[in-house]
Amino acid sequence: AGGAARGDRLRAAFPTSGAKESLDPHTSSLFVDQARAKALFDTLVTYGDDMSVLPHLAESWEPDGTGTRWLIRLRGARFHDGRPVTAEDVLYSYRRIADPATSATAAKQFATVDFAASRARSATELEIVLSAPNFEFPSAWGAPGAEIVPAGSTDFRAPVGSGPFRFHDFHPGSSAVFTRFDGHWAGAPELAGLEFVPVNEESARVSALLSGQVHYAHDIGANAARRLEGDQRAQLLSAARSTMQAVAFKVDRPPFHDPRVLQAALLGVDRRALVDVALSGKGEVGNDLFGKGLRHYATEVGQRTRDVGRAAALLREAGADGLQFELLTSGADPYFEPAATLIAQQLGDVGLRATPRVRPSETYFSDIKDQGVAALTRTAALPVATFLEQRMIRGSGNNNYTRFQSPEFDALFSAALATADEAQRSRLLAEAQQMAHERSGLMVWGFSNWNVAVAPGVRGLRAAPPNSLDWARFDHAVLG
Amino acid sequence: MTEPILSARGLRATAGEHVLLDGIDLDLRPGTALAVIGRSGAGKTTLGWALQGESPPGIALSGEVRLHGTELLELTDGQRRGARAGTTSVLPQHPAAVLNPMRRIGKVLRELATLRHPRRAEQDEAVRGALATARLDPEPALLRRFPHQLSGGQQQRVALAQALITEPGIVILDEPTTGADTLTKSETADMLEDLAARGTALVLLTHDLPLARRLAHDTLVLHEGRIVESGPGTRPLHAPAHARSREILAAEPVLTADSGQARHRPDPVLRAEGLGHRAKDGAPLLTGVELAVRPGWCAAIVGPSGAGKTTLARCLAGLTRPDAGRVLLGEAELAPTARQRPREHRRQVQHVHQDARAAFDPHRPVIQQVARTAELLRNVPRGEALAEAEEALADLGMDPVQARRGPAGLSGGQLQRAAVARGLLAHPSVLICDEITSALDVINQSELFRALEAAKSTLDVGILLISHDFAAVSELADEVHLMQDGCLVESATPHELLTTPRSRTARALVAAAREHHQPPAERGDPQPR
Amino acid sequence: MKRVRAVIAWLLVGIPLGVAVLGPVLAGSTRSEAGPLMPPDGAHPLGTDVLGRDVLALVLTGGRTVVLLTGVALLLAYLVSVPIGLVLAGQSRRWVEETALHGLDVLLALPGLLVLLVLAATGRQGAVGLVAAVVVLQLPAIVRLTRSAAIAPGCRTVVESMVLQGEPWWRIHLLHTGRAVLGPVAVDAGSRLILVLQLMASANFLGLGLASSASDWAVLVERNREALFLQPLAVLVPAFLLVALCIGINVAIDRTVARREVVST
Amino acid sequence: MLKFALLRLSTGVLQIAAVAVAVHVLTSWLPGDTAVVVLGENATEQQVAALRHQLGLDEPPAQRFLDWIGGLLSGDLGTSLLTGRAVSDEIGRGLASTAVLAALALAVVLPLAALIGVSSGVRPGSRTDRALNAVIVALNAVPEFALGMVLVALFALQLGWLPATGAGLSGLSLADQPAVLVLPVTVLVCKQLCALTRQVRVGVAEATHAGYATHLRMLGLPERNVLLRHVLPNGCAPAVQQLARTVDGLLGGVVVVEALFGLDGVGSGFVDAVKARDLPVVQGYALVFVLTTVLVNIAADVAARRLVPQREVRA
Ligand SMILES: Nc1ncnc2c1ncn2[C@@H]1O[C@H](COP(=O)(O)OP(=O)(O)OP(=O)(O)O)[C@@H](O)[C@H]1O
Ligand SMILES: Nc1ncnc2c1ncn2[C@@H]1O[C@H](COP(=O)(O)OP(=O)(O)OP(=O)(O)O)[C@@H](O)[C@H]1O
Ligand SMILES: [Mg+2]
Ligand SMILES: [Mg+2]
Repeated sequence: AGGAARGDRLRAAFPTSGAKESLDPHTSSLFVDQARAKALFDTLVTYGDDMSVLPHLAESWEPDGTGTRWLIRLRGARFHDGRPVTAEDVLYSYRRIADPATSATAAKQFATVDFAASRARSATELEIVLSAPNFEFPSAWGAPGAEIVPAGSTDFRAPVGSGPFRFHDFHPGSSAVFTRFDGHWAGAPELAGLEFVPVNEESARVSALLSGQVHYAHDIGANAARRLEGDQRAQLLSAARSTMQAVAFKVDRPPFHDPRVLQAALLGVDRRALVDVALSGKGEVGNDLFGKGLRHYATEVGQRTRDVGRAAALLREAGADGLQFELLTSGADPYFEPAATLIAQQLGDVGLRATPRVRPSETYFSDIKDQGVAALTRTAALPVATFLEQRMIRGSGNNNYTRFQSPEFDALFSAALATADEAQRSRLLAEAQQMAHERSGLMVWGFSNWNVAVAPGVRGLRAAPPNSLDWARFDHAVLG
Repeated sequence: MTEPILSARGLRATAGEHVLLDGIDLDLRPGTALAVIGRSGAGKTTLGWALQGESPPGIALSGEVRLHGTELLELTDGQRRGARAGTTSVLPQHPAAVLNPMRRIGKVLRELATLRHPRRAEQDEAVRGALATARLDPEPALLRRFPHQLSGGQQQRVALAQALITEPGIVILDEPTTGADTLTKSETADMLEDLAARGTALVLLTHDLPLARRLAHDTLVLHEGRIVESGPGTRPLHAPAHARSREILAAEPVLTADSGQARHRPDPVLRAEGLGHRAKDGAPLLTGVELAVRPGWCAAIVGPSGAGKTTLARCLAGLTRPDAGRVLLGEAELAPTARQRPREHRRQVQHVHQDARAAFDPHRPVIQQVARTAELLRNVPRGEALAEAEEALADLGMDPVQARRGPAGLSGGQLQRAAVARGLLAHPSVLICDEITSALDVINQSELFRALEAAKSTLDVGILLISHDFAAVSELADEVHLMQDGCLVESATPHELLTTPRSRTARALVAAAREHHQPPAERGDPQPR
Repeated sequence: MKRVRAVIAWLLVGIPLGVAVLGPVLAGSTRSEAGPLMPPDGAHPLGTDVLGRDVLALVLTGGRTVVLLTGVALLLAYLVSVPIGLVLAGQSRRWVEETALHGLDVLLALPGLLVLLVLAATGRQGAVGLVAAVVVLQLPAIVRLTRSAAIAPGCRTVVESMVLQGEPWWRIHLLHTGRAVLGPVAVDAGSRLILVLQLMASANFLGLGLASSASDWAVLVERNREALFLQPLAVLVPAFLLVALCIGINVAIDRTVARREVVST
Repeated sequence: MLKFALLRLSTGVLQIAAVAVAVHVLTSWLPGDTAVVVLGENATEQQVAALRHQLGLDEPPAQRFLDWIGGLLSGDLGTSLLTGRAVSDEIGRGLASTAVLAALALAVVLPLAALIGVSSGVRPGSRTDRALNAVIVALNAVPEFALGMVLVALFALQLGWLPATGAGLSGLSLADQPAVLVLPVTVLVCKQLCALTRQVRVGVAEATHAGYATHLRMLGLPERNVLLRHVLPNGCAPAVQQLARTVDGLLGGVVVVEALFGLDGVGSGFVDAVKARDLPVVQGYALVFVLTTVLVNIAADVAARRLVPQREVRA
C-alpha cells in the first residue's frame, strides 16, 4: 500500500498497554491510543492550548437560544476510502459513543444528547438536540474519544478514518505503521509514514531517542527531562501546566468531613516546596483548582499558602491533633510517590500523621473512588467545565474522587451551562470554582509540565498539552 | 648391574612433630621387585607416596627422590606429574577411595589407555588386556559397572588394571592381594613375577610375607619410619638380623588346622533363612542362604572374590535389604534394614566394614567415634565410654595418642583395628567381620585374634568371619562355610576343609593357600632377568 | 601480602556493616529540605536525592534495615529449608521424598511477583509479611539445593556405620550430612543474599515491606534510578555499599569454606 | 520405564493443577478485575457491570475455573479477556522472544560458568580465583538497571557500536537482528553467572582433592582430562540444581531487562496480564512456568541421580 520510504517515516515511541490496545478510537484511553486516533481520524472540533474550542471537521456551528439545539456544518472532508464525511457519519459516531455497550471513553459527554430528535439535515449539516441546555456542548466534540468514524464501522482492525494518515499495519502490542493520506482536507502531511513504537520504560524511550532509533519520545519525566536538557542529541518540548497534580481528600467521611481538619490539611502543605522537589521545579504551583491557564479558570480566587500555625490551631480546635490517616498513592504517575512522601512529611509538621500507602497502579483510579480518605490524583488538560462536571457534580458515573456533594454547586454549574453569554457563564463558573476551592476537598498542589523529546533534525512539532490540537500532531512534522 | 631408575636418598616425611619416614635410602632397578615389609603404621604407605614425590595433605617431604635422574621433590606439582607420566603408577591400599564413584570403570580405563594408545581399537585391546592381567573377566557388563557395583576384591583388581594399563616402568603396589582369594592371589603373584621378568620395576608394600618371599629381589624392613634391615633377595625374610624383623617372622601364622576337640555346638543366636538378594539389573547376588551364628562360636565364610560374602554380611547387618528370606535374632525376626531395627537389635548385631577408611567420619577423632558405640548402645556415660574405647584399642595394640587423630592421620591397619574395637564396644551377640585382617601385620593380627577369642569366650559373642586368609580362618573359626556364586556350597570344620576339601572350588582354594604358605627357598642376590 | 588480603576482605564487610551500625548515630536529618538531585556542596557533601534529601544522611541511616531485614529473611529461609532438604535426602521412603519435592516444585513454579502483589494488595504489607514472603519464595530452591548436595554424603559408608552404632537419625542426617553440605549451602547463601536484597528492594515498590521513601540502601538505589546520570552519587554510594557488603560476605564465605576444605582433606 | 513415565506424567498433571488453582485464587485476591482495568479512570458503574457480564466475570470464580480447566483438557487455553484473542497467540509472541534471549544467555552462561568455576575452583584462594570471584559477585550485586543503563550509555550512546533498544522488534524477528540482543544478553549473563559459577567453583574445589582425582593424576592422566571428566562432573551435583534455577530465572525473571531494552517477552507479558487481571492469560503464563519448572527439575533430578549412582544400594 503506502510503501513509504523508510527514511521518510517518523518513528514515535510511546508507552503502551501491551496486548490491550485496539485502534477503536472510541474506547481508547491511553495517550498512545489518542495519538494514533488523532493520526487516523478527525474530530469535529479540537482544543487550543487553553482548551478553547477550534473548528476542525466542523466548519461552523451555532446553538439555538436555549442551548439545547445545535446546528453544525461540516467541511468537505473525505475518508481514506474516498467516501465523503457526512452528517450521518457524525451521528453514527456519536450514537456509538453514547451507547453503553461500546463502553466509550467519552460516553458521559454525550449522555444528554437526544438522538431521536437529532438528525442530519443534509450531507454536511446536522442538528443535535440535547435534553438539557449546555452552551459548553462543543467541548464534547473535541474530547478524546469523540472521533468521527464512517457510519457502520464496527471492526477497527484495519480502520478507515479521515485523519492525515491511513492505516498500514498494526498488531496489538507491537508497532503501528501508518502512511500519508494524500486526500486529507487540510492538505497531505509532509511525512510519508508514521510509526508508533511501543516502548514502556522511560529510560528505554530516552535511550532509543538518543541513539537515533526513534525520532520522538512521548512522556518524559521531570528528571529525565533535566538530563535531556543538556544533551545535543535531543530537543525537549515542554508544555507548561499540562497536568493537574492533586490530593483528593474525601469530604463525605471522617476525618475530612470536618471542614476544620480539611482546612488544616490544605493549609499544612507547602505547594512551592512540592513543585520544587517532586516536580524538580518543572511546573507551577496550584491553587486547589483545576485548569490553571485554561479558559474559564477562576484566576481571581486568592492563592492558598502554607500556614502551619493556623493549621495546627484548626486541628487542635477539631480535636484532631496527631490524627493518623493513610495517603493512597501508586506508580500510576511518576510524581505521586515523591509527592506523597513530601506531603506526609509536611503534614507531620502541623500534626497530621499521614502514611503513604502504595496501591496497585492498574486499578488505582477505580479503587480510590470509594476507598480510603485521601489519595493522590492527577488530571490532564481538559476544558474546565468538563472537569467540573466529571469531578465535582453529584451523579453516578462521575469520578468524584473527593465525594464532594453540594446542591448549591450543582445549581450554580447548571446555571452556568445554561447561560448563553460567554462572560456571564465564565463568572458563574468562577463562582462555582470559588466554592470548590473552599469545600471540594481537592488539594491541587501543582501543575506538572508535559515533556516530549524529539530528535534534533525533526521540525514542525511544538510543545502542547495533551488533548490539545498540537499535541502528538504529526501531520506538519518534517524529518531533517 | 643396570642403573637404578628410581632412587631415594635421605628421604624424610614429617607430619608436624611426627616423623613418619626418616633417612630412607633405596634404589630401584628395572625388572626387580623391592619388597617393603614392616608392621602396621611403619610408614609403608607413606613411603609409597614419597617415592613418587608426593605426600598426603599435611605431610611434608624432604631429602631426594630421583626418577630417571630427575629430582622429583624440587619440581612443581605439574612438572612432577609430567616427569612421572607413563613412568610410574600405583595401586593404593584402599582402592575404593580412588575409584571415581560416578564413572563407569570401563570409561576410566579407556581414558587411561589413551595415554599409550591413540587408536580406538588399540585402546579396547589394552583395556581387555589390563583386565585380564588383573584377573578380572573383561565382559562388557563389567566394564559398564560403577565402582560400588563391584566387590572389594574386584575393586582392588580394577585399581590394579588402572595401574597397569599405562604400561609404566615402575609400579608401586600397596597391599596388592588383600582383597583376593587364595587362588587369585597366587595368579596375581604369577602375573607380577611375569611383569618384573619383562622389565618392570615393582615396589611391593605388604604384610604378606609369603608374597614378598615369592617376588622380592630386594627386601627392606621398615620400622617406625626407618629402614632397620635391608638385603638382597629375600634374605631378611629367611635370616632376619634385626630384632624387629625377627619379631615379625616369629608371629607369622602357619597353615595348620588342629583337628581340635569338636566343641559342643550351642544353639544359634542369629539365623538366616532363605536369604536372597538381586542386583538392580536382576542378576542374583545371593540365593537361598541358610546360615546360623552361634554364641561364643566363630563361623567363617570363605570363597572366591565376588562370591557374595560381603553382600551376605550386609544383608545380615541390615545394610542391604534382602529380597527374600528373613533374619532371626533368637526368636525375633529382624527388620530388613538397620534403620528400622530398634537400638537393642542394632547393638546385638554389629558389622565391621570391609573398607575401614570409608567407615570413619574424616572430621572427628577416631577415638570418639569408637566410644560412641558404648555411649549410644549401652548408655555408658561419655567419660567412661572414652576410657573403655582406649582400653579396647590398647588391647589391639594401638596407642591412644594415635587414636586421638582424625582418620586421615592413621594407617590402614590402625583404622581396621579401630573399626573392630568399635564393633566390640557394643558387646554384641553377633559380630560380623568383613576382611578385618587385610591391612594388619602378623603381630597385630595375632593381637586381634586374641581379642576376638576373648570376646568369644568372655562375652559369648558369636563371630561371623569373612576372610580370604586361610591361616586366620584356621586359627579362629569353629566352622567354615564356602560361598560361591551367592550360595553356601559347603560347610565343614577348618580341619576338614584344609584336609579333605569336597568341592572343586574348595580344593583349588586350599591348594593355592597351601602353596602360598609353603616357604620357597631363599633367594640370594638375584640377577635381573 | 596475606595480611593485606585479609584486611581488604574485612574492610569490604566492615565498612558497610560499620556504616549500618554506627551510621544512624552520626546522621543528620533525612527530611527533604533542599532541591532534588543537587550536586554535592558544602551543606550536602554527597548532594541530594530525588526527594531533596541529604544523600549522606540517608546513606548513614539506610544500612540498618538492609542488614536486619535481609539478614533475618535469609537466616529464617535457611533455618527452615536446610533441615527440610536434609530430611528429604535422608528419607528411605522414596515416596515421601518425591511427594515433598513435587509439592515444592509447585511453590517454585508459582510466580513470585503474583504472590508479592497479592500480599501488597491484601494488606499484609509490613516488614513481617515481606520477610515471610521472601522466606516462602526462597524455600523450594534452598531445599532442592540442600537435598541434592546431601545425597552423596548421605549414602557414604560412614553413614552405615553410624546407623549400626545407634546414632539417632537426626544426628546422622542433620548434623553429619548437614556438615557435608555446608559448602554448597554457604555458597548459595552468598549469592542468594544478592537475590534477596534486590527482591526486597523491588517489593518495596509494590507497596510491600518498607515505604518507598525509607532510607534503606536498596530502596534508595531503586528510588533514585532515574537519577543515575543526573546525580550519580545518589545511586552509586548506596549501591557501592551494597556491592561491598555482597562481595565482602561472599569473600568471607569463600575463605571459611576453603579453610574447611584444607582441614577436611 | 513406562511406569516411571506414567507416574511422572500424573504428578506433572497434579502439579499443573495445583499451580492453576493457586494462581486462580491469588489472582482473585487482587483488587479489581479486567472490566475495571479495561475501562479505566472514567468508567461508570453501569459500564463496568456491562463489561463484566460480557466477559463472564459475573459468574462465580469456581465456575470460571472449571470452564478453564475444561478448555485446557481439550487443549484450549482460552481467550484473553482483554483482547478476545486466543491465549496461545497472546503468550506465543512473548515466549518466542524470551526463548531467544534465554537460550542465548544460557549458551553464554553455561560454558562461562564451567570455565570460571573450574579455573578458580582448582586453586581456591589464588589470585585469579579472588579476582574472578570479586568481579562476578560485583556484577551480580550491581542493580540490573544500573548495569543496563551504563552499558547502553557506553556502547550504544557513546560509542554507537550497538543498538540501544529493541524498540519495535519482537518475537523471532529478534533473531534477525542479533546486534540488538548483545546488551540484554550481557546483562542477563551478568545476573545469572554468579550463583552458578560459585556452585561449580565450590564443587570443583571439593572434588579436586578427592582421592580419585589425586590418584588419576598420579597415574599420569593430564590435568585437563582430570578436571573435565572427573572433577567437574563430580563437583556439579548442587550446581545442577542451580542450573535449573538459572533456567527458571531466565524464563520468568527477565522483567527488568525487557523493560530496559524495550523488548516484549514473557516477563513483561506476565506483568501486563496480572495488571489487567486477565486470568486466562495469567494462567497461560503460569502453565508455561510450571511446565518449565517441572521439566527442568526432572532433568536436574535425573542428572543428580546419575551423579550419585551409589544411591541405589542404600538400604
Ligand atoms: N597426618 C598425620 N599426622 C600424624 N601421623 C600420621 C599422619 N598420617 C599418618 N600418620 C602416622 O604415620 C604412620 C605411618 O602410616 P602409614 O600409612 O604409612 O603406615 P603403613 O605402614 O602403611 O601401615 P598399614 O600397614 O597399617 O597400612 C602411622 O603410624 C600413622 O599413624
Ligand atoms: N549393585 C550391583 N550390581 C551388580 N552387581 C553387583 C552389585 N553389587 C555387587 N555386585 C556383584 O555381586 C557380587 C558379590 O559381591 P560381594 O561384594 O558380596 O563379593 P565378596 O564375596 O564380598 O567379594 P570380595 O571377596 O571381593 O569382597 C560381585 O560379583 C559383585 O560384582
Ligand atoms: Mg598402609
Ligand atoms: Mg567383600
